[in-house]
Amino acid sequence: MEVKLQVENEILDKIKHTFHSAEVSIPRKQRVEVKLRNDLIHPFLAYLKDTLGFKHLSHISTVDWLEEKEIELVYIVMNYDNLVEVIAKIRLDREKPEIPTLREFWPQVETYEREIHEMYGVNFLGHGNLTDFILEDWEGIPPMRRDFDTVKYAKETYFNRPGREDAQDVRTTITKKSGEEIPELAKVYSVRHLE
Amino acid sequence: MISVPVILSVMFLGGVLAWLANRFVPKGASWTAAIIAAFAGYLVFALPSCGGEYSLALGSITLVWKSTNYSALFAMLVAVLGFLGILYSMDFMAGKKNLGYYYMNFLFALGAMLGIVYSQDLVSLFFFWEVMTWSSFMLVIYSGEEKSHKAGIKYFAYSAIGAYLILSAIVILYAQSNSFLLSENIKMFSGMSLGTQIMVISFLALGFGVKSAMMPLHVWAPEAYKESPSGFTAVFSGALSKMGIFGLGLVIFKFAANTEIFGYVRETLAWLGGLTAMLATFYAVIQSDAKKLLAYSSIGQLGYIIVGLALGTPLGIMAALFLTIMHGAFKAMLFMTAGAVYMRTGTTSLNDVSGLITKMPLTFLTALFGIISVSGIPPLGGFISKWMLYQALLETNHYFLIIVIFIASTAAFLYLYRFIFSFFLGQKEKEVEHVKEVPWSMLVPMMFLTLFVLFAGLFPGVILDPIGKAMGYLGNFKASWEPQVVFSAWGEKINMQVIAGTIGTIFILGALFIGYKNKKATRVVSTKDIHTAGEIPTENENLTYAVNFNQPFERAIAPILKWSVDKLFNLLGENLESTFEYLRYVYTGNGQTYAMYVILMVVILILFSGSIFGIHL
Amino acid sequence: MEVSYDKESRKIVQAIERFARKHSLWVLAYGTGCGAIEVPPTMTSRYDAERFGIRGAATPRQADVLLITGYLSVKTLKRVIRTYEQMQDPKYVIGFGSCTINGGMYWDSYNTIKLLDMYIPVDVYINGCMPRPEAVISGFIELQKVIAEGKAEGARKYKENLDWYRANQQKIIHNWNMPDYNW
Amino acid sequence: MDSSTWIKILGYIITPITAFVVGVTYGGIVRVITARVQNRFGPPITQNFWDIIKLYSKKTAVHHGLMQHWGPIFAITASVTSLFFIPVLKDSPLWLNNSFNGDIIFLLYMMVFGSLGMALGAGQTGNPNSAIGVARGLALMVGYEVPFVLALVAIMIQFKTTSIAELMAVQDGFSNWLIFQSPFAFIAAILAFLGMMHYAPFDVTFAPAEIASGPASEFGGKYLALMQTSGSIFTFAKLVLFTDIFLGGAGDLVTLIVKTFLLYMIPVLTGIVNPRYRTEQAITFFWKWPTVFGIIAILIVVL
Repeated sequence: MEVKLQVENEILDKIKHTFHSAEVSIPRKQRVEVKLRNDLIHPFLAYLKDTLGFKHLSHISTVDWLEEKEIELVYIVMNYDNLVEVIAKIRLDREKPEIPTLREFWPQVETYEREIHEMYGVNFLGHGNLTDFILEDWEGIPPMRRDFDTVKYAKETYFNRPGREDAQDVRTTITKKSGEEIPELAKVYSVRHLE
Repeated sequence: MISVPVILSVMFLGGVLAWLANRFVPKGASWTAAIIAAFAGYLVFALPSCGGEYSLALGSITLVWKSTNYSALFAMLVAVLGFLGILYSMDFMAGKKNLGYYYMNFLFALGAMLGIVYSQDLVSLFFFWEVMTWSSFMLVIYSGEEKSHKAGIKYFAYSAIGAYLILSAIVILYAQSNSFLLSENIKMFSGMSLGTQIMVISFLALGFGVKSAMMPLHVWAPEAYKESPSGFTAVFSGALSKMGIFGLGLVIFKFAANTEIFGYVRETLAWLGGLTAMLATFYAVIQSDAKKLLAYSSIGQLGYIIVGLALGTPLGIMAALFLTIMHGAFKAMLFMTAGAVYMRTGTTSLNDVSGLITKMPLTFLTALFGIISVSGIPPLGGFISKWMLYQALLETNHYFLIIVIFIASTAAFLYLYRFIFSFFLGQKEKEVEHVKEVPWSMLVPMMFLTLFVLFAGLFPGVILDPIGKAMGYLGNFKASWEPQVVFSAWGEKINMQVIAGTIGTIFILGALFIGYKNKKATRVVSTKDIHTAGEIPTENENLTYAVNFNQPFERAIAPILKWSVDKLFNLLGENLESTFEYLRYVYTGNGQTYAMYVILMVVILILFSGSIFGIHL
Repeated sequence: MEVSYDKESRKIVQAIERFARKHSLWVLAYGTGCGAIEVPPTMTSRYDAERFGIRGAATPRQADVLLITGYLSVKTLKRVIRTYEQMQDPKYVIGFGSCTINGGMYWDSYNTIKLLDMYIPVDVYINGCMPRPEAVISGFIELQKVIAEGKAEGARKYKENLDWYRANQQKIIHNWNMPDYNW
Repeated sequence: MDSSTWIKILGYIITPITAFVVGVTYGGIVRVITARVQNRFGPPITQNFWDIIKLYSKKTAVHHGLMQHWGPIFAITASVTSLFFIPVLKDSPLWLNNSFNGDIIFLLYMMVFGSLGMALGAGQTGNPNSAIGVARGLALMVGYEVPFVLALVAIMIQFKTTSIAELMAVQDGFSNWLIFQSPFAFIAAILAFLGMMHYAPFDVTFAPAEIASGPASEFGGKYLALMQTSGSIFTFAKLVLFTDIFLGGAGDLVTLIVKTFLLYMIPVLTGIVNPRYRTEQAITFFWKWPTVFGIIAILIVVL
């Protein structure tokens, strides 16, 4: 096991050696997870790209930690030589999320950052083109934040066709009408889905 | 009694008068010039077509001026276009500096052109030829900008080469015939040795070819046309370049006709003309400046005329002379249109202006008739000349030349459509909101020429009458036509009455039953309201497809253009240009210096010829 | 221009016109949602909608039928309105799939409109998620019946109730920069 | 007025109507054939009539300016005029119309008149797709005119005439058809004809999926109907012209329809099974083999 993760461990060591404050772990093969201070994300990605050969930015993802009042940005970069992915996570203040843009590293990041700005309200400093992307003329809180009530918004904003009385919960209706039990498979699915 | 010197002195004295008028009366120059040109035009038309003879003996040289049927044709063209050009200039040039200089040179150029066509001796021909070059050069450099100086120098250098070739030919002729009279030389030409004949013909053909921008001597034309003021460009392209045609006609039918090499001369010139037509058309297709586009177009059309002349059949000459008149009309129309657009928008670049049709409807109409006429679509005048040219090519078995001409003629649609599309059609941009139609003094010449090309299409016979007489001067050519019917050598006929009647009837019926009826059920929407896949174009969004308009065709002809641009013209053109850089030390662009050279050359000529004459060569 | 249809003399002309309109439906497929994938099989060899005179049109100016294949977000709705207004009278709209009827599986989405007929007049709905090509063709035949009866007057309805439609549209499209509807 | 004048007037009325009916029916047949090749059932043969009637019956139509309004009328003028100068049937005063007052060279230019009208109309719309389509169409025209004119020149030199009626006269009898007398000219001309009809692989002008049907993209309702009408008449006119020149013309309508239909199938069947050329590829295609055939045709005549 130890032998198999040799590449990952090498990367881990290098990162630890350079960024002392980073929390680094190896969740599984070909993956290194790094938690960083906000201000280190730029030097860290520069280090990965220029020194360790992580040329490819796969994605920028965002998580809204409502309870902790933080927004997490997840940068996923990849190395084509050894196919290792490094997942760098930083946490921003939820009230005023701001981070400098990455456009000078990877030009294609413009699209990701525009989307994150629109959906989560993260402000990318120096981006220059944080205009309307998918939503046009959006007012109010960004829709992907967890305190945004999408059902309420949809009911208020759009016309709704009144449905049938019994169509509110399909599964109970089926049970009520036919007297059948909910199939095991459906239960399992719903349980897994809820968790 | 009207005679040629009267007309010439009216023009030249009028030029000086216009210059003086500009000094004392504001706007005096334009009105003086217009009146002078109108008066001279009247005199030209009043002059009997075979008469007005006047001769002047200067020592051993006798100068003879006379109007012939052939010269009357060109003189009428010059007079009409000259008057229209000056009329157009009145408002076009209003407010510009040095108007006296402009009108003086304009009238001098017109006078010199008339002098050329009326000259019956070689000395006055050469003298007026040089005056024409000099005054038109002055107008090319009129704007005084760096670019115009460059264009002017180029024009002058090529013209000088041409002039010296003509001069050499004159010297050779004089050495042989001991006379400067045109008729004497023509009479004695067939008796000269073959070497002399070849030399004289090629010198004269090249010399006149420069003025008519025959390839590969066309290099000066695009820039000179572009830089000269549009009022003069109309005359430059419409009439001044025809002086080369005038000369070529003399060379082919007066000098070469009685020699053994007649056939070779005609074949060479025909192919040169054909290639000129095709390559110039290809170059016109890739231009993005309206005046340069028209300049290349002009070169190409002159190529057709040369082909027609060189065919040497009655139909060919008729086609060439008809096209000479028509080209004078429609190219003047198009240059005037380009000038009108320039006046209102400040640019002649095809990429910058669009959607002027609603702002300048009459200018658009002129341009429309112009391009229909150039492309040879019936029922306008251009079609008849094209038809006669093809019939002449067929009857003389020029199978491959006809293909070359046809490619040129078809490819002409590409640049003509681009011209009208880029300026008048397409998106109406915000920048042209303030544009107005041009004033009446510019519209009158344009509308007059529009009506003229329509008239020429409907009644070609009326214009063919003077052309037939001119052909009589060139040789014993017989062709038949009726006012509305033109016949070919194979017995084919083209009946413009039926053609125009059919087109007109169907169009009027269509307009009444469909156009007018539909008009009630239809609405005009803005040019921004177009299919853009649901997207709404903003005010400033540029949706016009104008840049690299003819790219598909450019890609197809890229191999041809690459070969000819790189190998032939750049090599020839640039090398010649660099050679002519040295000529700049001689030709300073200063009129006085140049006038001195002219006098010097005449003196040398007299001395030279005298010495040859002295030892009885 | 409004043509009065109650004249006796126009009855034959009207019958011919309706027959021609019915048998010549040029479709502009606005492929927004998953329904776009159902249109190619409808048009090609397997189901061959051209049997009924149905064929594709390249631009809204040439089209008769606007086919909304799936959900419309606020952004696409704006384009659809624009496209609909560019079409020539008479024009028909087919709502395709559950999403256009009541939002379908996007009933709670923050960015998807639920009722298409509140924004543009819809002549025929085809339900299903997604409707198969057979259902699409059946929808077209339904539209042909509506046209034959002379009830497909969507363009007139839109023109007469333009204020109401505009109010609905502007309720969700805040930045209204559309050109005026001149029909 | 004597009877010959009435026959002439009747001819002026009956010729465009026949051309319209035949042209539109051919369009319908082409759609059926295309469908059968693609393993479909296809629309009824009358489909194109319904399409045109529907387009005429559209209550509204928009245009973007004067030239778009008049462009289709230019086109229909050109197509009907061209038709009037082509002898439709041999030796029949009813169908000859004006054919003795013009010739092939006139027709070559008359055919461009309609294209120019359409191009001006398309340019007026301000739609970039239209302008792109026009630029492509004009470039393509320069391409196919070369072999076409070579073929015509070969024939004109051979028989020393440019009149269609005289060319028809020399093709008396099956073996004298020009398709047999000068086969190379026919090959060159028919290859050019492929481009002239704008079927694939030379359909780059009106490519619907690529540039939204090019010049026609802003034409709807009555304008599109006019365009289609003029297109149908023009198709018929071109077919009759080719039949007259190469297939000996026709003495009666049935022969004419058979001949034109067979001729029409050449571009149609080529079009169904071929993909699309880019413009410059199409031009270079026309300037290669068809041109060689045309030159061979001329050389055969000359030598």
